[in-house]
Amino acid sequence: MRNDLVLRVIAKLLIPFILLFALYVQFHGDFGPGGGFQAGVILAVAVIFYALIYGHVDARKVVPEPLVESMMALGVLIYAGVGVAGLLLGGNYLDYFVLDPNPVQGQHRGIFWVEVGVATTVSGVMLKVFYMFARRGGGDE
Amino acid sequence: MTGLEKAMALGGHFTYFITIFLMIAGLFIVIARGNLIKKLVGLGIFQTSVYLLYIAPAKLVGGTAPILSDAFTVYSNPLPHVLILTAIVVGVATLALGLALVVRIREAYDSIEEDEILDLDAAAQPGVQEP
Amino acid sequence: MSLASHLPALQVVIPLIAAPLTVLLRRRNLAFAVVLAASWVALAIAVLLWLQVAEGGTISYAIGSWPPPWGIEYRVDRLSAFVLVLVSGIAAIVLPYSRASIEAEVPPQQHYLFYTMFALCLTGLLGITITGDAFNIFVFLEVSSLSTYVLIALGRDRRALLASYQYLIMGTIGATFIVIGIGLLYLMTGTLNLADMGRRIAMVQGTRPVLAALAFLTVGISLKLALFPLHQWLPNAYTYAPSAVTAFLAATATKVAVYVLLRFYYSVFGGSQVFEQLPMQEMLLLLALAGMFAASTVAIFQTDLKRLFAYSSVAQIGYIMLGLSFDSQSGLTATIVHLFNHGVTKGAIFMLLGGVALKMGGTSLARVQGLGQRMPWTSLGIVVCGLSLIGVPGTVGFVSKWYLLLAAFEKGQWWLVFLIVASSLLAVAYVWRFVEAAYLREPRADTAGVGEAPWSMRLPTAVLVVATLYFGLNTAFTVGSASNAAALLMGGLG
Amino acid sequence: MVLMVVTVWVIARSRNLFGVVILSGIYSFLMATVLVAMDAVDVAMTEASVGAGISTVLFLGALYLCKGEEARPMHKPWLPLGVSIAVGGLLVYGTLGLPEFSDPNAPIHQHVVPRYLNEMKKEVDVPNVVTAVLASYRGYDTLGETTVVFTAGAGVIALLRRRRKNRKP
Repeated sequence: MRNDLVLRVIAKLLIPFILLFALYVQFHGDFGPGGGFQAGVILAVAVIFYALIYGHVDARKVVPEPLVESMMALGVLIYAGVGVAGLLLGGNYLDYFVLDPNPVQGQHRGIFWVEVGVATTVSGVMLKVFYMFARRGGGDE
Repeated sequence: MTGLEKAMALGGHFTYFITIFLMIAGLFIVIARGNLIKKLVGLGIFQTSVYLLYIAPAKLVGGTAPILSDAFTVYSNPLPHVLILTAIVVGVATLALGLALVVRIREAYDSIEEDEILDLDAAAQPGVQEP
Repeated sequence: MSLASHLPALQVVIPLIAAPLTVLLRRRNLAFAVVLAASWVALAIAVLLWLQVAEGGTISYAIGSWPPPWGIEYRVDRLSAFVLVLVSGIAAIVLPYSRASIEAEVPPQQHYLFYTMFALCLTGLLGITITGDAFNIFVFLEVSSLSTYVLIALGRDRRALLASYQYLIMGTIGATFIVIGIGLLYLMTGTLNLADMGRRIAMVQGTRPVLAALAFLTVGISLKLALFPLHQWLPNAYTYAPSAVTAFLAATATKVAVYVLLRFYYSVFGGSQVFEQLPMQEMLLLLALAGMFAASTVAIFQTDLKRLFAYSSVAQIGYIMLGLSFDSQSGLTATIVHLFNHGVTKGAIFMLLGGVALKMGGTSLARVQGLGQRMPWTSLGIVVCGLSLIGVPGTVGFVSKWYLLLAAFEKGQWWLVFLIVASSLLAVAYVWRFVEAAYLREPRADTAGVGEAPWSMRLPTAVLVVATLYFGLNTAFTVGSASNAAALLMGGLG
Repeated sequence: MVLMVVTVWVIARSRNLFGVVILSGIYSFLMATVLVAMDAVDVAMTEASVGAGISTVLFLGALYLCKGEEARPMHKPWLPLGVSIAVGGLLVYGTLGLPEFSDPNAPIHQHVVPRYLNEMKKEVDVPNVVTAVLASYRGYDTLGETTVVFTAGAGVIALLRRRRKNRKP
């Protein structure tokens, strides 16, 4: 399957769009359906797609495993960090009002970073889980 | 109002009964089947049926999805949606972990049938225990 | 806003932040240091919270500054503060112990992940205890459950995998039942905040969905706390998990589940309501007694010590539920005291057994023959804890049994007094099995030259064993807290 | 919804695990459709991507590592059937007392939620109420949820990382 030229070309064309779509879902979540979790899943799917076409060994060169593992942890830290920022700025834990002089703006900022955290962890975990399963299969799928 | 909405409104508790059927089926698969993967499929169905239990009552006929806009005044209840989003995520996390366990079990026992594995353990008593 | 006012949030957030840090650091020594620091800080916070609550009463903390019931509330009252101290205390003691123990039982690459999971499990348990929001309980329940499954599966024996899988299935069914129960309650009251729910439920008390919710929650939580007929996952899980994990879980996980049950019964449904509308009292009483006798009897016939004491745990949960079934202040006091006391005793026993497994190469009764000569201190420790399980005066077990008996006297149920004493005799029987093997048999040749476990394991264990005796003699902290908490619950206050 | 019932029925009967997994993917899609009809667009989107996407990939991955046929059950499943039906019966009992479908006076529409719908515009000002509740009002739940995902990820690493020394068979 990996040597099929058509598939490779189509994948090359599609993957940027999937990535773009993920970003759209991420940042448009305030207005329409979507948000960090869905975006994270789509992001992971883009890479999984790549891995299915080019083999997960190649995929691991593009998105190396230590990076993925750090992403898992970083996402949670970003989220928890937003909460701590609220504490440091004099509010309660996860208080977004204090993140900006304008409380509503603070809410926006808080939600933005929180969603980034969720997307980071989710895509990291999904990818990592996929890699783990693929690797267990031994060699290439 | 779509046809489905009408059907649901007519049925009154109809959605609940569908939910309950799905739940019974899911739970049955989990308890009755010995195959470890099949059990997880059943567990998924069991959990999914609960989503309906939350989401169905949140619907208001004539309401729209809870995305504020000037064009609408009636919205369906967003809170259950939030809860179920969380529940779905938790569900898939459990599934990933369960499957990882199944893979490991398969490597250790060369089987994913619960009965076979229990037999293997019974046969291997007490020798394996002490390294 | 001073730091002190944010303690409720920090209680959970500090171990929560420690977990991803360990994954970033990846070095097991660093991971160990981070989680150790987090668990000690958590203990300090728990003690401070306990002091705050003892002085100023219930603390409510609005996360995100959203007032409840719109936002999620953290609520620390006398009961939750007490359980927080237990959970974080056990964590702070087991963690230093785990280092040497998992060295022998878990493959080295997995070590930092062990600490990650430990931190997450602690986060989950603390989160369940402190939260005042029904759905938040479920979320943190899953944090602790998922990490528990992994911790169990890290055990060396391949049966650990199956034990973990079975626990995963049972645990998830239990959690889903809890979600159904919470869902029904939410549909009837329109709120998720426990205190608010407790107030609004009065309007719909006795309706069918509320009763069904009660049933679903009871069954779901009973699965988690391994109440007698739903305990099947427990013996395997405890037997094959790494020793440090068994010690931590035995002392905390089921106890937190009991706490959740108490919370729902008394803070939401309003105590006596639970017992008036359904034959709950009879049911719990029956199950508790069945558990006490059946599990103790099964324990007598086990050939492996870890398994033996795992069944003993199921029996002890019977005592805890027995206290609950009285639905009286002294009954509840007994339940809450035993929660703590049994946690301490069982934690100590499984830590001691971890040392035995490390040195003697196993915990089967055949292996530990002559333990009294090979590891005299460890052996003595197990005997002391065994006495506590029986309920000999001077140990914590006696204190719990005493209050349980008082509660039975109060109700005038003499036959129960008799049954409690009789079930203690069964405990004598299974503890005797150990004594016989350890002191009356000659040691096996292949265990020659075996000595005590390393200091890093012995010291934390000793702390718990001493606690078993100390709290047996000085009951000011335990009984005081427990009776206050029971009074609070019976008062119907959240 | 009737289609869902049929799908589940076939899943329960079928012994070919591959078919079961594909069917459960279809089931998720059906579920997502129903959810859209109930205005839960966010949930539907998640269910579609998770249930039909990620879960199926995971199942297939696991199946690839295991064998695809289920053994014939050894004993008659009367006890599980009884338990499941008892649970279902309890739920029927419970749901019969619930407010009617789409009743605007039901407690869930009267309590707590009005603030999300009416005040949110000046408090948070994000058009998608689900996002607002998810990330702000009940942001702590979402932190917990992220932690759950993280737990699962780290757990899978712990379980599936290759060891140098293989565990005893």
